[in-house]
Amino acid sequence: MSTRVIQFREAINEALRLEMRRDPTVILMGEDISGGAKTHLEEKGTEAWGGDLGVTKGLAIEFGRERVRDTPISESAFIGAAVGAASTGLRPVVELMFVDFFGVCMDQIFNQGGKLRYMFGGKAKVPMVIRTLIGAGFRAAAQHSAVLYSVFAHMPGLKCVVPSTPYNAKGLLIAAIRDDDPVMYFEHLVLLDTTGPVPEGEYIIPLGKAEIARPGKDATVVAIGRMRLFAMQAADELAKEGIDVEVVDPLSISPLDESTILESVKKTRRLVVVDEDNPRCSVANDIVTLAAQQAFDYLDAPPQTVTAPHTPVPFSPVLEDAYIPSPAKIAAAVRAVVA
Amino acid sequence: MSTRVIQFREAINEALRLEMRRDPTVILMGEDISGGAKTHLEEKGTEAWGGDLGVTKGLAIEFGRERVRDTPISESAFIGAAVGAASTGLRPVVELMFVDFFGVCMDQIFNQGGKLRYMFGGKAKVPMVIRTLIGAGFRAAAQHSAVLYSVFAHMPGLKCVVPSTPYNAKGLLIAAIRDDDPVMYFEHLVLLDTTGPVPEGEYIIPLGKAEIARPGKDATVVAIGRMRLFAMQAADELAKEGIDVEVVDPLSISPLDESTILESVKKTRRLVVVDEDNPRCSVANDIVTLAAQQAFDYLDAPPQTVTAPHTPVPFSPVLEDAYIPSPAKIAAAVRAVVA
Amino acid sequence: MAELSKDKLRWIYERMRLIREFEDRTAQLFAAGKIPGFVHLYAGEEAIAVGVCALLTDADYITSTHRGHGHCIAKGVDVREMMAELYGKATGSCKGKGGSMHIADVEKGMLGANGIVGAGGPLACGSALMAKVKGTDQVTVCFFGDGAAEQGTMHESMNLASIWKLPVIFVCENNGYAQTTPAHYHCAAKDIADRATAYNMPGFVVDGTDVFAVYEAANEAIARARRGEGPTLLECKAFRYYGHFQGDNMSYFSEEEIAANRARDPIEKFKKRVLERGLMTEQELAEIDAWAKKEVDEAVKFAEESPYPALEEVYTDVYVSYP
Amino acid sequence: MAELSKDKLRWIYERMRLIREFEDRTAQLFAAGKIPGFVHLYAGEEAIAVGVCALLTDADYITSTHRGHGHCIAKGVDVREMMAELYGKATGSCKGKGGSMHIADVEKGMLGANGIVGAGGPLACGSALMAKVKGTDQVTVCFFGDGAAEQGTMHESMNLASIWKLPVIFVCENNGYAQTTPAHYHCAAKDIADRATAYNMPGFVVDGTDVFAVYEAANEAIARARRGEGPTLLECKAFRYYGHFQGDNMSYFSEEEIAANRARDPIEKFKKRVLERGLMTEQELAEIDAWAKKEVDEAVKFAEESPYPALEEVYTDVYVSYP
Ligand SMILES: Cc1ncc(C[n+]2csc(CCOP(=O)(O)OP(=O)(O)O)c2C)c(N)n1
Ligand SMILES: Cc1ncc(C[n+]2csc(CCOP(=O)(O)OP(=O)(O)O)c2C)c(N)n1
Ligand SMILES: [Mg+2]
Ligand SMILES: [Mg+2]
Repeated sequence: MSTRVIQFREAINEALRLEMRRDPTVILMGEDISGGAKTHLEEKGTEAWGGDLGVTKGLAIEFGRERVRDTPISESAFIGAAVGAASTGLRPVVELMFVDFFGVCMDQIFNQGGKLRYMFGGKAKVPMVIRTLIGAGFRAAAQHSAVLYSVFAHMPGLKCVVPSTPYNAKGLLIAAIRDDDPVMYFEHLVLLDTTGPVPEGEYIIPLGKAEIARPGKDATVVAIGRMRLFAMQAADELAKEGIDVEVVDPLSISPLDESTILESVKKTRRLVVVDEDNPRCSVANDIVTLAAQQAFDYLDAPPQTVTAPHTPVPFSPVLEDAYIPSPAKIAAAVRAVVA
Repeated sequence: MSTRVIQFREAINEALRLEMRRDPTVILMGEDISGGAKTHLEEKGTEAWGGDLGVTKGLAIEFGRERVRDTPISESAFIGAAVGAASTGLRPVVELMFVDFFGVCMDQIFNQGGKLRYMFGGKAKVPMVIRTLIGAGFRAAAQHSAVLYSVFAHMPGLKCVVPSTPYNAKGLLIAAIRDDDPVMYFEHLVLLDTTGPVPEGEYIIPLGKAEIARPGKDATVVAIGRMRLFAMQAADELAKEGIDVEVVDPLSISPLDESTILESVKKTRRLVVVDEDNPRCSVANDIVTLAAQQAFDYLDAPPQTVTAPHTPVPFSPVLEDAYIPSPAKIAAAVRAVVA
Repeated sequence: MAELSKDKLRWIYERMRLIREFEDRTAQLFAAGKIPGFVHLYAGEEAIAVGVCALLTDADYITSTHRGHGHCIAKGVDVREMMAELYGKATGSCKGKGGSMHIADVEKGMLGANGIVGAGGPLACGSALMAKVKGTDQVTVCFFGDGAAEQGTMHESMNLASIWKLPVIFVCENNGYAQTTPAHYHCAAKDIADRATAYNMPGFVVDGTDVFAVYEAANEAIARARRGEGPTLLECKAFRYYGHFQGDNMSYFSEEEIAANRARDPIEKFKKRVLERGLMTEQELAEIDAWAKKEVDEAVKFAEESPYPALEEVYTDVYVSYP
Repeated sequence: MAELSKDKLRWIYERMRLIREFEDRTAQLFAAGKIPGFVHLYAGEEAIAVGVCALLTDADYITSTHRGHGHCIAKGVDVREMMAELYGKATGSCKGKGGSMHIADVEKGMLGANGIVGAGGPLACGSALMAKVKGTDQVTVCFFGDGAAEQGTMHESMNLASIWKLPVIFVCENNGYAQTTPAHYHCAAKDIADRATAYNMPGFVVDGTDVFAVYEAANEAIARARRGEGPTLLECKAFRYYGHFQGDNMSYFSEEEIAANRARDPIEKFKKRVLERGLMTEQELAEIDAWAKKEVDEAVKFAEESPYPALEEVYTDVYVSYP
């Protein structure tokens, strides 16, 4: 497989395209994921946007609007339809445009999609993926910038994946589509423009496996999604000070790869968790708890967390920048644990 | 104020009644909170149920159906209406019949009610209360037994209260109604039938203050809602073994009274957290994290958590009983930390 | 009615009678403390589920509600497994994990009773979409209550089904109440069927106590769906004999109302009609009555003798795989 | 139209022109990188907000959408504070914390632009309920898009408002598209106004590019609401000049469509009418044009010269109190 440098959004697009070619039961639904339905564009065989951020561009053209469906603004209906379709033989991949909109359709996600198998005593499965945008940094304000994946990680029956590079975005999405359980796939708005090497063909990055993004010995920094990039910057900075940081990227937050995290913590004896989500009832605190419970005797310093504050996301650029965890804050937290 | 022994449900009813008498802007909305609207019952000036579990009984009779409103099954509409009414001059108390239904109306709760003040730069307030049932034990199965308060505690802008006795149920609800922020008030289905001494008149239990339910010196058990009762049973059991347990009931989970918990942990040097919610991204893990971060040097053993498993609530009585944390499991966890 | 074969008539009576028997027995067992939890009974509404499901095959789907026993039985779910499920036994339709509000049998096309009011609408769009994408002629029937009609999900689903011409039949079971709240209070529309206009689909009010009327209306709607012409809304007006759930004092029913309901019992109506027209005999009907009773006896016996699930079952079936 | 005083006509033209000027300038500032985030412009739809708000006082409420600038200006929100808000400055309507999608001014009865499609319906029921419970004659106008009409919240809100006879006027701004998706694709109904039947309320299709038509229809609806007779649904058909948000290539508009839209510009329509009838002069109109330009110039200057909020502002205004 030859490898090119492509954008994060292109990696996602490629994963969808390859899976749709491979498996005719894979269908897509979402608002304007093609765009221009029943306009002169459709007549001409073209489309408007291919998604608000161009992630699904061209898929309707290749696979047709029967399999790539623009929807009304009815998240409950089309996400619930994905649950119904998944439990009767399709593999829908649906787009919840922003995770901030989960409140209009959460019942279909957690009470139907996430519980159907259990309630039916195992006599059904719900192989579907919900792709959704997360994250601050776009000046999109309080209702278009949240992370919220901890709400989904809380829910039994759902799996949750947070890609951080074009490479893992593609491999994780292919894995998610082939998975027989409902998977939430969180795309960070700011990451969509990032680029990286991605092999051309199909490959899988298994759900529930963390990645050591940077090996090190002095402190473990567990960083999720976009925060991995900041953690790597902080690690470069700290290396100049002689602090050798190990960066662990969970990739999946449910299931969480506890053993990779624990192994790293036991080795470095110090833990910093970086999470852009709000701090209460968060994945960050799950990871601290994991270490406190299962690596208690190894910890040489209180584990630190670097997260968003317990506030909505402010609009003003200066405030939003102060809201988001930064490489500087991560570096400070690492200095505190190695002190 | 004279004190009588009354039911938990009666304590809630009394809080509502007193506040409605005191303040004409307090109104109630919910499905069948009176019942029998526009039937022969209304004609006769009576009502059907006063809530599915009789909690709001008689309030429509005393205050009229203008202030005590039965609603259609439209949780988004009437909870959102509470937000709109609260921000323009009323103090609505609304009932989300079961917390499990949050998925049909969460947007109005967290994106509107919880964020309006912040998004408006402080130029509005949203004084409202959402009462909702939580908890397993009623054989009500996977869509009527969840706890889920951690999802609400995650949300900036919301306050969350979990009463555990008739006494604190009344005082906390009065405080919640008078509070100028949106408050989630979680009523455990199984607690409604419990009884306890409750003073007749108005009194307040402040939000954000924990209570030492039982002082002790060997281990701290933080137990939320119904779990407090189980923790007290476990403590009695352990006392026979010579283990002196301190039981802390947070009462509010957002804001969380960190200092009371930390003080207790620093004193006993051992922590067990008991929480009926599912374990991922939970209040239980917040409390472990709090201790691990701020009482690190005091802890003599890894903090333990006793929670529901990462599964939906099963129906079968034998399975449901195995699902719910029990006094025996709590005692075992305490024995482990003091060992 | 001409088109109804003798076999179909027998089937209809069997199913209606089996539902009634099952529900009456469940009420007794609940009162006796044998069945725990929330139980919502379908007695009085038999003509709706049976009249509609008489036109479906196992390959067709239905979505259901909290009041799902009747839908299950009409769709052919095994009553022994159903009763075992109500008891929370390992032999239940859902291994005892679901209970009354979640009985399901995907193989039979029964996509689950549902504890969330209005949740079936989106699910129904989904199985219908599956059929459309795969190009089969399977249809999906979405049963929902009058109360459910006020949920946003039903609005979204009817709109979606209509614009995509999905093979869904929306069957509103208007039993007059959502819990204790009458439809004329909670619903602004004169008839719920009026809402069909909002989605540019056909909508009809049907006598939900007359299985022949239901059958006829559903026949049209299902044919339309199978032809790829999209959804239909049928509002079947009926009543329920029992309270909202077991334990309900039913104070909101007036005495006249109860009398009027009894006078339009769907089973009695059916009997009267087939006897008058000589389509079935008293004897045939009595045999079916006895059969239904025996079926339910056996179901109860099966449930009572079955074991509870092993405690490890708490942890299984959450995921297909969770490393 | 006879009833419109000279002052009211001036007010209407001022507001329409001010909206247009504000939006055109915002488009330029966005393109120049001065305004960040998601910005949705109202140009083309001025007649709707202005025609409706001409009938409201500060005591009446409106709920708005992501496309909220026009509603704000029509309801009297200060344009300097609005522009400062778009810049994220401390002097903004929301101290810079809200931005374009959350501009609000509760004192002026503006309950906030809203980033969630369809979220305004329930909120509007709430302020209307407040008025009903307090026994005032305040009304609430709920502006929502054609796309929002498919959200469950709008269904629930219209039903609730109808059964409780709440003083809400539901004003659907049908600009033909939800993002790139045309209403004739996403909406099953022939007209969104048809949905009024589903809630047993009056419903009308209105020319949303004709401020006089909007005013007239709103006048009726508001009077009805003030009389305690409940809600009305007005579907105002219009168009937008700009893309869905700034950055949209607008490829889905055909050239004919764009030309047709220009031909029904609400401001030109107004001018033509008042000039033809001699109600206002060219000179008067030109003066207002100049005034509007100056207002916006000043607003931009104010915004640019204002300071950013202090960083501590991240943490404030989450709660009234959080011990
Ligand atoms: C979203 C949601 N809200 C409320 C409930 C509680 N509840 C269960 S059944 C019911 C009444 C349903 O009425 P209807 O749809 O008419 O069905 P029926 O019980 O009459 O068959 C209510 C309010 C629920 N289960 N789900
Ligand atoms: C619940 C929700 N879903 C989707 C979106 C994304 N979104 C923002 S505006 C919009 C289109 C709205 O269309 P319409 O209601 O017609 O308003 P218009 O933009 O035409 O004024 C969409 C899909 C959102 N903000 N909220
Ligand atoms: Mg009903
Ligand atoms: Mg539009």
